[in-house]
Amino acid sequence: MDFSYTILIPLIPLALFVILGIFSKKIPPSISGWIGSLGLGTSFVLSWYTAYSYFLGGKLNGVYQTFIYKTTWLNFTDKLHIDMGVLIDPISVMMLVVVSTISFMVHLYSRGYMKGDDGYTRFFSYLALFSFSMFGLVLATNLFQMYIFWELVGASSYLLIGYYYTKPSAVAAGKKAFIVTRFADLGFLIGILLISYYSGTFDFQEINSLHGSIITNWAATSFMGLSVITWGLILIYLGAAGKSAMMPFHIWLPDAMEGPTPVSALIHAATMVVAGVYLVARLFPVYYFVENGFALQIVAYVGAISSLVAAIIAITQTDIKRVLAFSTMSQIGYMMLALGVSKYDGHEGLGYMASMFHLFTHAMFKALLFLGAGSVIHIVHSNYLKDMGNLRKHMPITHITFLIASLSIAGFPGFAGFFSKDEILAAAYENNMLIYVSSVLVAGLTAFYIFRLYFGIFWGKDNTYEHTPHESPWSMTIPMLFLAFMSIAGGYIPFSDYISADSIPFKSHLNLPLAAIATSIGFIGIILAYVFYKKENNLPERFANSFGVFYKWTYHKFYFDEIYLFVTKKILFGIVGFSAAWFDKHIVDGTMVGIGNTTVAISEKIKGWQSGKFQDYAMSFVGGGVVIAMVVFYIWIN
Amino acid sequence: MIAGINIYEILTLTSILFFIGLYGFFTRENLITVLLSIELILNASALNFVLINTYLYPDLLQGAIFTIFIIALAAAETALAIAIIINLYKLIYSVEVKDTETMKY
Amino acid sequence: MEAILFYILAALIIIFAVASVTSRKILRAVIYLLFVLISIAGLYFLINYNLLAAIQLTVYAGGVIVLFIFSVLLVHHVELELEKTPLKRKIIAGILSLLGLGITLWSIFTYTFKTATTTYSSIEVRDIGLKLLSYGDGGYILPFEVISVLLVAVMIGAIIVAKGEKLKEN
Amino acid sequence: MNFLIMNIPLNITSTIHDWIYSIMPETAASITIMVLIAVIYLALFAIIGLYLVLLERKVAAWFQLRLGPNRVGPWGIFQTIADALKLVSKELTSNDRIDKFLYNLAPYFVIVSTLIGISVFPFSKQFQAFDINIGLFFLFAVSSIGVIGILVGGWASNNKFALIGAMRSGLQTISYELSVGLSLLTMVLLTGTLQLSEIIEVQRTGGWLILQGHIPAIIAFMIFMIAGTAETNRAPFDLVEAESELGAGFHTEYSGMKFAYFFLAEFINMFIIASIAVVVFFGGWLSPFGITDGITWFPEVLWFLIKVVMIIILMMWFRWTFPRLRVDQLLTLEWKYLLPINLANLMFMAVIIWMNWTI
Repeated sequence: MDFSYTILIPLIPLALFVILGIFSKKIPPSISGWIGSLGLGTSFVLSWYTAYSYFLGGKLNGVYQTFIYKTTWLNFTDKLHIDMGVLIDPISVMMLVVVSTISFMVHLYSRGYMKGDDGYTRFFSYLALFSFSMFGLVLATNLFQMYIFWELVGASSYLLIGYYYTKPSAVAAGKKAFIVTRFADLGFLIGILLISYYSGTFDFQEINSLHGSIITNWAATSFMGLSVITWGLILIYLGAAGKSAMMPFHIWLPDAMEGPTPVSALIHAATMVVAGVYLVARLFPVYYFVENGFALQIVAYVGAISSLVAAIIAITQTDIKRVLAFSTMSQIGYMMLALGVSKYDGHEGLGYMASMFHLFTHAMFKALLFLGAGSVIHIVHSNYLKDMGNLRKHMPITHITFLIASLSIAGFPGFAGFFSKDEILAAAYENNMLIYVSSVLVAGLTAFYIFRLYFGIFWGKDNTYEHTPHESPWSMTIPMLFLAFMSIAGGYIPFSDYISADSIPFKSHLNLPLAAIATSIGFIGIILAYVFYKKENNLPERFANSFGVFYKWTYHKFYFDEIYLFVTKKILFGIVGFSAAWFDKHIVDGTMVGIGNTTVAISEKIKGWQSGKFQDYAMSFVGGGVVIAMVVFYIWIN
Repeated sequence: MIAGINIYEILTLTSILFFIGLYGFFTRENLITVLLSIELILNASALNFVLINTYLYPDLLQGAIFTIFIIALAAAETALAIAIIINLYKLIYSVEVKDTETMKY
Repeated sequence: MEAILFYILAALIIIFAVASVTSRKILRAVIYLLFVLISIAGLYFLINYNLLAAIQLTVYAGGVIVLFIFSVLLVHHVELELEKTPLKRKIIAGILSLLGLGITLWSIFTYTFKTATTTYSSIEVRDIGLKLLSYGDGGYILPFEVISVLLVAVMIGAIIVAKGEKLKEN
Repeated sequence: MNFLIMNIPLNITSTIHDWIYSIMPETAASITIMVLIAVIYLALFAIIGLYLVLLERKVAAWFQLRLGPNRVGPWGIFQTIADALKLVSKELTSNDRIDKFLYNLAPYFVIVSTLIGISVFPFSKQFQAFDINIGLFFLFAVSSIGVIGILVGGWASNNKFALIGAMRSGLQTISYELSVGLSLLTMVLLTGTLQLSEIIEVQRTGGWLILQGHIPAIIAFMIFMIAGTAETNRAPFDLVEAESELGAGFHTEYSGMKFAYFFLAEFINMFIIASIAVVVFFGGWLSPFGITDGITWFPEVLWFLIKVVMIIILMMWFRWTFPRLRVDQLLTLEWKYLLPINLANLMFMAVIIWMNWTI
């Protein structure tokens, strides 16, 4: 089978970006929106066609084949060369579908959402750039290509977060996202260098196929009790954690909500933030086999903690986009922990499949949640829960789709989230009880906060609005309806037939007892939310007060930002920076100033020699010549 | 080749001429007279070319040709220098060296 | 006879050169220079470089000196005397020149020149002309052309520089 | 002693030459001969100068339909000698606050340059003091020194008219020297030599150069005459003196013999220009169509003088015919007309010689 045409999938958005970017002042908004949507529509169709043909015909002897089309891009030496190309295997095809679907939907949605905005065409060119970068990342054949697109994704994310560049908070958020992810990417880069140095290749396939024999050799070189390769994997995971907003690096994600809501849906919910998950999945064999999966355990625990913490924080936030952002973080934590608890062969690799499955369904319902939130914000002109309420009658479609998405994320039976979450919980249960418990807890919390949101927006108190709320235009609701459909139907896709850690399909089945536990926990959450937020009452406050300090901590997101500020401002800038500045000022500058002062002092003494008379200069010249001649002759004689 | 005169005497003459020109270049206070000194220097070197050619390589013409070039260059240099001096005189009504010291520290 | 002529010419050259660099009347300095130049032309005649002598007379006596005299006529009055050079300056310049002269003469006299034995009677204009225009080995067509271009450039430059102010007015 | 024998061949009469060498040692003999030649040329210089003045006055009178000097001697032939005696006996006055040295030096520049000038002409085959191999160029070089005398004299006089006259003279001489040089160069293309005697030899076989070179030679001759007239500061180019404007120009402040030097030098210059014209264009001492070639006793110098006088009369004719030019007209004529024409003519001549179109 030939999949070389998939190169078109990233190239179409690139062309769009170039065209829209160069002619952003010339192309009228009405046309640029259509151009963007049309281009992404093409990518969308191509991606689905690729998925269709690959998953139906890509098997050979029951194993999904990997198709690679690449060319040498930079050829330094025979061994050191950087390739560019496309890699087609189950997860990349799955990601293609996710990215193109969400991107296409967001394009359609943006045509309505961004209407009348000044930088309409610019917005679409940025979106195109992001799509290009994301496709490139997904299709990357080697670590370096992935790194390039990884950074491109970061750059376009920066551009889109800071899209409203006249707003100081947006600019700050853009910078924050960029700096934090950049910092994490440093780890990624060092990890790449370590891995590539020891394996001698950038290529994913080669790295993954080395796992049997060479890994033991790698393990020989150790540092602080861990082999170098484990360090490399941990460092790579650092990058993944940065992009995917895992625990220490998650602080940028809530702030990134300053960007336009479609952007949040596309980048900060469905695609870019799962790049970390995708990266770990891409290197899964290495993670799994090196030192009995030590790095993978770190992935699991970090994922579990992140998911729990994020879920707790999400309960107390009042900005609906921030709630969704923490929810995203929590769900990505889910995927991470699923990867972390996964094993490799056959049914043992359930976690891997579950992670990918959840990635897929989460992309659909989380994008839908964001689009719904966007739709609401579009009408209400506010991000805050207190400004909303009782909107279900005014916006029936938004209401219904939001409800579907909420049910899906809460794991209500029959919806997509139910199936994928069940697989994760099953995987966790089979491998790590601690993580399993935490995951179940998160499932309940998820149901609670998402329905808090749902009831807060569509039920609750009857707010007065500036103008009567109305349903969003069709350009916005159609993508939402499509995603609502996917949020239900996505769960019925037999994922284990398509994706597994070792590319060999296996049969998975619903684990009923576990599903029952999770579902009942979810129900509890929903009911609690119903009690608290269905009607306006003082229950939440009393409840909050009873938690006291804990509530306050949660409300302030466990003071993560403040800790960061303390570390950077007080320790880095205050102590390290101060002494460095002192050194710079007194030693380095002092030397330079001293040289300068000496020069000035000397020149004050000798400036009279520059009399402005050319004859004086000529005299000095001849005098010098005479002296040199004398010296030369003296040496010559002796 | 001059009968009875060896090359050392001639080179002595040209050296003296050269350094007289140099002395004038150092000490004259007027731009025109400075130029005169430069002419002396140039002539000393031109004479050197010719005389060395005559004494050492009488069958060659290089010295004569280079002297022609030197004379042409001297003429060009003088023409330009005098144009500048006259323009300077138009501007500041002086051709003294001390009045041209504006580039002093 | 020729030696006597040479000594006479050498004496003239040195005397008038000294006079030229020390005279405090500007036009006298120019005329002394003219005498130096004519004496040098005499030296050229003495060694049978007639063409060079004529060039020396034409270009220097007829061109350069006339230019000098012109500039003197334009910028200087007959009654003015040149400013005196400070004695300190004279002494320093004198010492420098004498030192330089000493070193030059010392290096000349310590070197043994291989004086040619054959003599070349007289250079012909034709030879020099052919040499200047030949582009083969030992030809000087390129420097000749370069000098021509230089002279044209200087001519234009001198006109522009000397005209300066007037051009701006127009 | 090669130097003297080679470069100053004593061709006046070989007998005198041999006789002097026979009675004296070599060095003394050559010095004696040099002095002798100098004396002869000085005498020649005086006679030519004086009689050209007379000729001028006669021609002027003739042009103006009057008699001219006719009292001293028959037809007034001793008039100028009397004038010279008067000038010699006159007091030499000068201004206050002048540069004495330069003031006194100036006339000698003019005199010496003209004197050197006439020394290179071959008046006849035998009668030539200094047959230098770069004859024409040498003449050109020497004649350019004369202007220095005029400039220096004008400046040293401490007189504004003299200064202006001197400046004008400088302008004029430098400018027209170009045309003189270029027109002669045009002819040198034809002769292939600069030596005056050889130039005449060339004409012996091929006819006078003005005929050999036909059109360009005629153009060159015309330019040469115009420029030559200007070189000698004669009317219509006598801006240097311009009596009606500047008194007497650069020699306003000169009196007595010094004035006479300038005055004589002007006429000798005219003679030199005429002589150059004769040598370069009209075959020097060669007889027209070789009519006296067979006659051995015929003094060829006569032909030379006849031709020179003809040309001098032509120049005098100019003087009494054309009005004086303004100084800008003078420069325009030179730089905008004569010089380009001259350059084109030089090219033309080169083409003619290249294509071998000469007669």
